[in-house]
Amino acid sequence: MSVAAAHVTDSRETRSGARGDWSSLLYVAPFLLIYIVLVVYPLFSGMWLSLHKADFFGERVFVGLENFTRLLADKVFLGTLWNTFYFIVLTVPALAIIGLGLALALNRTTRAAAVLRGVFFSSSVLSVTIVTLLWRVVFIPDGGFIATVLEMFGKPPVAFLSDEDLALPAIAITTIWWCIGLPMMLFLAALQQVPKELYEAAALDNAGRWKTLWSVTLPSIRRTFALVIIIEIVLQFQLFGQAQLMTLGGPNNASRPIVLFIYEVGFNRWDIGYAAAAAQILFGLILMAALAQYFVARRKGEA
Amino acid sequence: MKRRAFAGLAGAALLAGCGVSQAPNEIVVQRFFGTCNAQYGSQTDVAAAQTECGIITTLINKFRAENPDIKVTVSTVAWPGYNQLSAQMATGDAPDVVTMHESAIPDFQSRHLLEPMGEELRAVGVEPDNFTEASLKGVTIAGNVWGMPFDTWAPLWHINMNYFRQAGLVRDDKPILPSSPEELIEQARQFKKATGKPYFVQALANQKPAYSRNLYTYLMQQDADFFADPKRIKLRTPEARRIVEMFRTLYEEGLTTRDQDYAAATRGFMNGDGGVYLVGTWMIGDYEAESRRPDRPLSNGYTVYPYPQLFPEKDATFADGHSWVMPVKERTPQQRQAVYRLLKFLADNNFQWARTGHLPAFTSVIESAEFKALPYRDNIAKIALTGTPLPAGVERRFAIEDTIGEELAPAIAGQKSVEAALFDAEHRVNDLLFHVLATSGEP
Amino acid sequence: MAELEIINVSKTFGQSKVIDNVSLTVGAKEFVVFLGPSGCGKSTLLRMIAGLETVDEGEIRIGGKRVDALPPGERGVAMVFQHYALYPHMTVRENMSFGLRNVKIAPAEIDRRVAAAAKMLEIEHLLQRKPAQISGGQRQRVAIGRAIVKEPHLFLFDEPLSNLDAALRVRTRLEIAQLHQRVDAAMIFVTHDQIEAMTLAHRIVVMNNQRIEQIGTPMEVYSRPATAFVAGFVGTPCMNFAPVEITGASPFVTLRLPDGSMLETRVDRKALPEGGRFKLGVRAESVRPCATGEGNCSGTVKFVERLGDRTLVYVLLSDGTTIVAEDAGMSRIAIADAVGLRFDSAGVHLFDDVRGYHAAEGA
Amino acid sequence: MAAGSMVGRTLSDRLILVAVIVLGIVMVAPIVWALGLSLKTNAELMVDTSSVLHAPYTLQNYWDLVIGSPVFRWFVNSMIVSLGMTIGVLVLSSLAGYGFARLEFPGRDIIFVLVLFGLAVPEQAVIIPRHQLFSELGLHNTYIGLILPGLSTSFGVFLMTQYFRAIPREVDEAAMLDNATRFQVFWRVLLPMTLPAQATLGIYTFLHAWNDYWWPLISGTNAQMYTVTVGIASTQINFAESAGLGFLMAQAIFAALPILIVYVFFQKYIVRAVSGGAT
Repeated sequence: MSVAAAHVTDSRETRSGARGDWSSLLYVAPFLLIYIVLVVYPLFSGMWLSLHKADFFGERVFVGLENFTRLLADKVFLGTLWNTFYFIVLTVPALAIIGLGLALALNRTTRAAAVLRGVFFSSSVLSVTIVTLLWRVVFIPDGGFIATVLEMFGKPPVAFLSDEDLALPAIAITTIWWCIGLPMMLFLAALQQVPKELYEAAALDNAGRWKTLWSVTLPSIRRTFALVIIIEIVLQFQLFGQAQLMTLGGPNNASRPIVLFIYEVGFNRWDIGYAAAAAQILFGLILMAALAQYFVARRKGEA
Repeated sequence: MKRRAFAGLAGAALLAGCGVSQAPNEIVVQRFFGTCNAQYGSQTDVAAAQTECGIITTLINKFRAENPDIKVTVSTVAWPGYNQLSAQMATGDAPDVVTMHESAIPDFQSRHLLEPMGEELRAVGVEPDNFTEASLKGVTIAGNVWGMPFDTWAPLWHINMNYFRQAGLVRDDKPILPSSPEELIEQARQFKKATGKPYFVQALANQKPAYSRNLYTYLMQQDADFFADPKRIKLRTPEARRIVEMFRTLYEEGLTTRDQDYAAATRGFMNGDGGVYLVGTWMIGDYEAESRRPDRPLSNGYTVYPYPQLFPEKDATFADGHSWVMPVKERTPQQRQAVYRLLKFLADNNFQWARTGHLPAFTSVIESAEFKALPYRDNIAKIALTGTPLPAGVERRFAIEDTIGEELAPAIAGQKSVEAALFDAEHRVNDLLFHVLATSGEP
Repeated sequence: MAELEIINVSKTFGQSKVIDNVSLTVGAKEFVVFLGPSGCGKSTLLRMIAGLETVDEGEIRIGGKRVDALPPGERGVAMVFQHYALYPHMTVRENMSFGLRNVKIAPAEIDRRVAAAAKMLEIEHLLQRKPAQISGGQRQRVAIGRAIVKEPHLFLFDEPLSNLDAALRVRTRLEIAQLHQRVDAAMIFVTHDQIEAMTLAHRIVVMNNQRIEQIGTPMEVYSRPATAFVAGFVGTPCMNFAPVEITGASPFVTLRLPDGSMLETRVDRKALPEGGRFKLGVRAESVRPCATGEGNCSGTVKFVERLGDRTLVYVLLSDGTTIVAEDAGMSRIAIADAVGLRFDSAGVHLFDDVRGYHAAEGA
Repeated sequence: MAAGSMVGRTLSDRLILVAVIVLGIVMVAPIVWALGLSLKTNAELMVDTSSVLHAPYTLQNYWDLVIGSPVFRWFVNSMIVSLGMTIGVLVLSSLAGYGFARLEFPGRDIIFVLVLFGLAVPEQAVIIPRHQLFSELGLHNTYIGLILPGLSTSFGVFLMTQYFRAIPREVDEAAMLDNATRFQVFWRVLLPMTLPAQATLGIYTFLHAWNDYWWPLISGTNAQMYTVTVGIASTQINFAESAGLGFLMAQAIFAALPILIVYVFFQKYIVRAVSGGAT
């Protein structure tokens, strides 16, 4: 698609050191090929599909925007939008802040710190099947871990997973527990990059611990902070397994994220046109979030 | 890095060729019921095996041993495995024979994804006339048999007789069971007063189907034709309201355990959390074993019954069954024959499977002395007659069960009005069914 | 023989011209400094020589061979970058030998050259270290070493001293001068620091606004600035400027300073274009404080800057013009003193007030 | 904090340590619980899971695992898929990141923005068409089929492009003056400088692949192709994880252990690589 265009570059650039020629495209071509085949094509195919009443096994009827009007009137779907958003608010800041806190506390060379780093990373390698199984054992009011602790203090058990107000926070806690390793590691790495001279300078200036943190450490790891936020938003937008395995989206739709909705509609109900339409809305939302993030980041970058 | 990339590429090239192809005498059996190779991986002594997993594993091992000319590949899937199966069918990579709930058959059958099996079953000596009534209903659509039934299962009342005795609810060594909603609540109160325990143990957390099955059973007992039109459910009825309100009262008064999930309830009943556990046939074996252990809440005090008839109109229990179906697929004559040999073998060993607690799918087995000799089977054998699935034309039953359960749960827990819950459930189910693409009749 | 010839070279980025018809010749073993404020095009010109920027018009020849279409590596030049541009993952030795290995020079020869360069730069003990493990000054040496080992005929330096602290800058400056003595090559050095330019260059190329303002030896540039820009850019303190009126008849002109005082010069009236407007340029060293009434004009001392060997006196004339004069190191002049100013007519320059070119000087 | 090490141990230092240790205990409790469960017989757990707290313990579940569990096979599959995906993502993202950051080709900036749009495409939006496409290409139940979708993510390209852009152009120019070809500039000079980004991206991709559930579930449907996640899900008996709980946990521990060990032993190098402080 860009061969002709590449030729233009060629004439301009051969004189320069950049030596641009058609081979420039070779660097991006492998990824672009996979991207087009596995993302762009399916995306448009999915958009087309969303305009159909379609069955998992092939039959399709064009219905225009009906799926979308149906979605906007679907209480369950609207609930999932809110749930997804709420979940991100619950998890992403917590992951970033706890991850940073742990990194700050464990950024030392002692043996204890090394062991603790391993501890905080260990949950990341468990598969979602196991994580949810463990946390159900923790949350279940009947002989569960938390209930047992509460009982020791003479308090009644709390039914986290079957309480509308607590189900999603419970999933959020599970998720934070599960995912804390990556942000912590990214922050640890960023902290190692902060030049020692900065701390020495701060120490000479008699800056206190908090002052140092605020005016030396945090500004130095700004970029990592942004990276962690982006990674986590993208990841947590796609909450699926934890909700499916811990609460099935209940009670009363209180913990069903949009991805679980898509999954259920597509694979349990085989209403793939409807599922595709919901997926397009999810795409639109993430896109808006990403663009907003991009513009905010750019403005800050320019300042 | 260079070396790494190269190794990656070489590896990738190797792996691409690593697709799985099937030998002409190989059949792929796909099933749920879990994996237990550690205990039963090499066992062929079916009679010694316990649990669903153990029995099905040893059954297939035995079949392998007896039929060395057939290569049986077992593929275990996460329960219930239909998403995976749909994906496989969509890719034309279906297994040869699969476990399927009878309630799921209409979905696949209506899309022409299953083979009719009646004639060939008959040809190998598995006579559909020998299916129990519940089983026959479960696998028959439009006069054709679309699967070989393996069992009938239904939710049951598993009863802690020790508590019942304590509550004065035992007569002639049999539990006194209610015969109306009012009586049920009365007895539950009496039970709680005497034992301090809730009457019911229920898995109400994370468990959508249980709610729906309770509703189905008691609607059927009232003879309410809630699926008169298989494309429309009717739930805004006094019958439905009566049932939900009954469960809501039980919940409100603490006459049931509240926040247990399936695992907790299963354990809870064993540990004496309450009097009656509403769960399926598959737990009979475990609880029966438990009742023979000394000094346990269930010691010498366990029995099991079908759902008691709370309404005079009809004796009915919602039931479903496991069956074996054959996805539409090109098979060598050898493979086809192998599948039916396996099905015949499974049918012949239906008694062994019935030891799990499920009811046999064959009249001859249910009437056999060896089945009757199994504990409690007398109590529940009538389910083979009274067990009722949803009407044959109803599709997407798993999704419907989930939707109803999702709406009933908050109604029973008092977070939503009964009226609103039934309205939403009805609306959502009908919306779901309305959007199921009409399929074009018979293949 | 000319090592480098730049012939009528121009370059544009989008709408704006960044190099405007520049021509320049650099001789073999010559040390030329491009001097100018930032944005004047000096770095762009250097990068065009290196091959890092394209040439839109004109020619560049190195050693007689036209190179403006060749990739950077084939031009036989070596460059030292402002931020050194060392390869952080390679050791010092690897940094220095990377370019040589790329052109398949025999390993023994590479070792010899690296050893020689390391010895010359006194970085032998650093060869196994990585750039992150050595100091800024050491990195600078490595960057120079990386250029030396290529044994080029033309070295290009792009503001290489700007990242060093003052003391190190002076030392390195000297070392670069010594290096030039030792290697058989021409050097082009880009800077905005006129002291670097004055101390290092055989010839200085002063650039402003994408063009060359003047090419000359340091003393030529200092004492005969071709334009008011050059005069103002070179030398500390900055040359005094004041608009003047030409009065007086031939043969020599008399200037009326803004405060009305008169200054006789030995500028030939005929040497000046008719009807032009001019400004006076005079360096502080050509203006001496004296008693009031004795000099050409007088004013009040606003500020005194004592430099030890001399003293700079900032004098405010009655019209508000400030003139900086130079007095002896032990000057007793104090702020608010009234002083007279005596101009050394040999040091007086006249510049075209509009276009800035040098019109005449007093000598 | 690094500052802490200079000032020496203060009271607040110790308080922080205590807080972290408490948090660490909270963190590790469920894992210890899982370990405990894996050391109990299934029958015992069926009655009461709190029996974990006391003896007897047994290695039976692990022994069962060795003799009769396909968990080894799943582990190998997961390894192949995760490593394949990680290597693939690193290679593709590095090439594309370099291309977008450094090379001139027409439409480059627009194409880059279009690739960034991919960050917003959730897997769910494309999974059904993708599944159909893979059916037509016959890629289901192959390692390639499990790996490929992971290679299409824009995140790596985004990360690498940003990283390449942050490297001063002077370095490229110095290399060009050193007679390096463009590929050499990429391969020998710039790529090694991106090691921190490579490490970050590699770990992220590996964990993501290791924990992926949905795609392997519907693409690797053959039991021979199960990954750990799908495999463990498949062993659960009829919505009853109550039976076989101990064995399930043993499988989970077994599957997680190798990666955990790798992390614990190499964490110094991993963190150093991610931070760019490589020696």
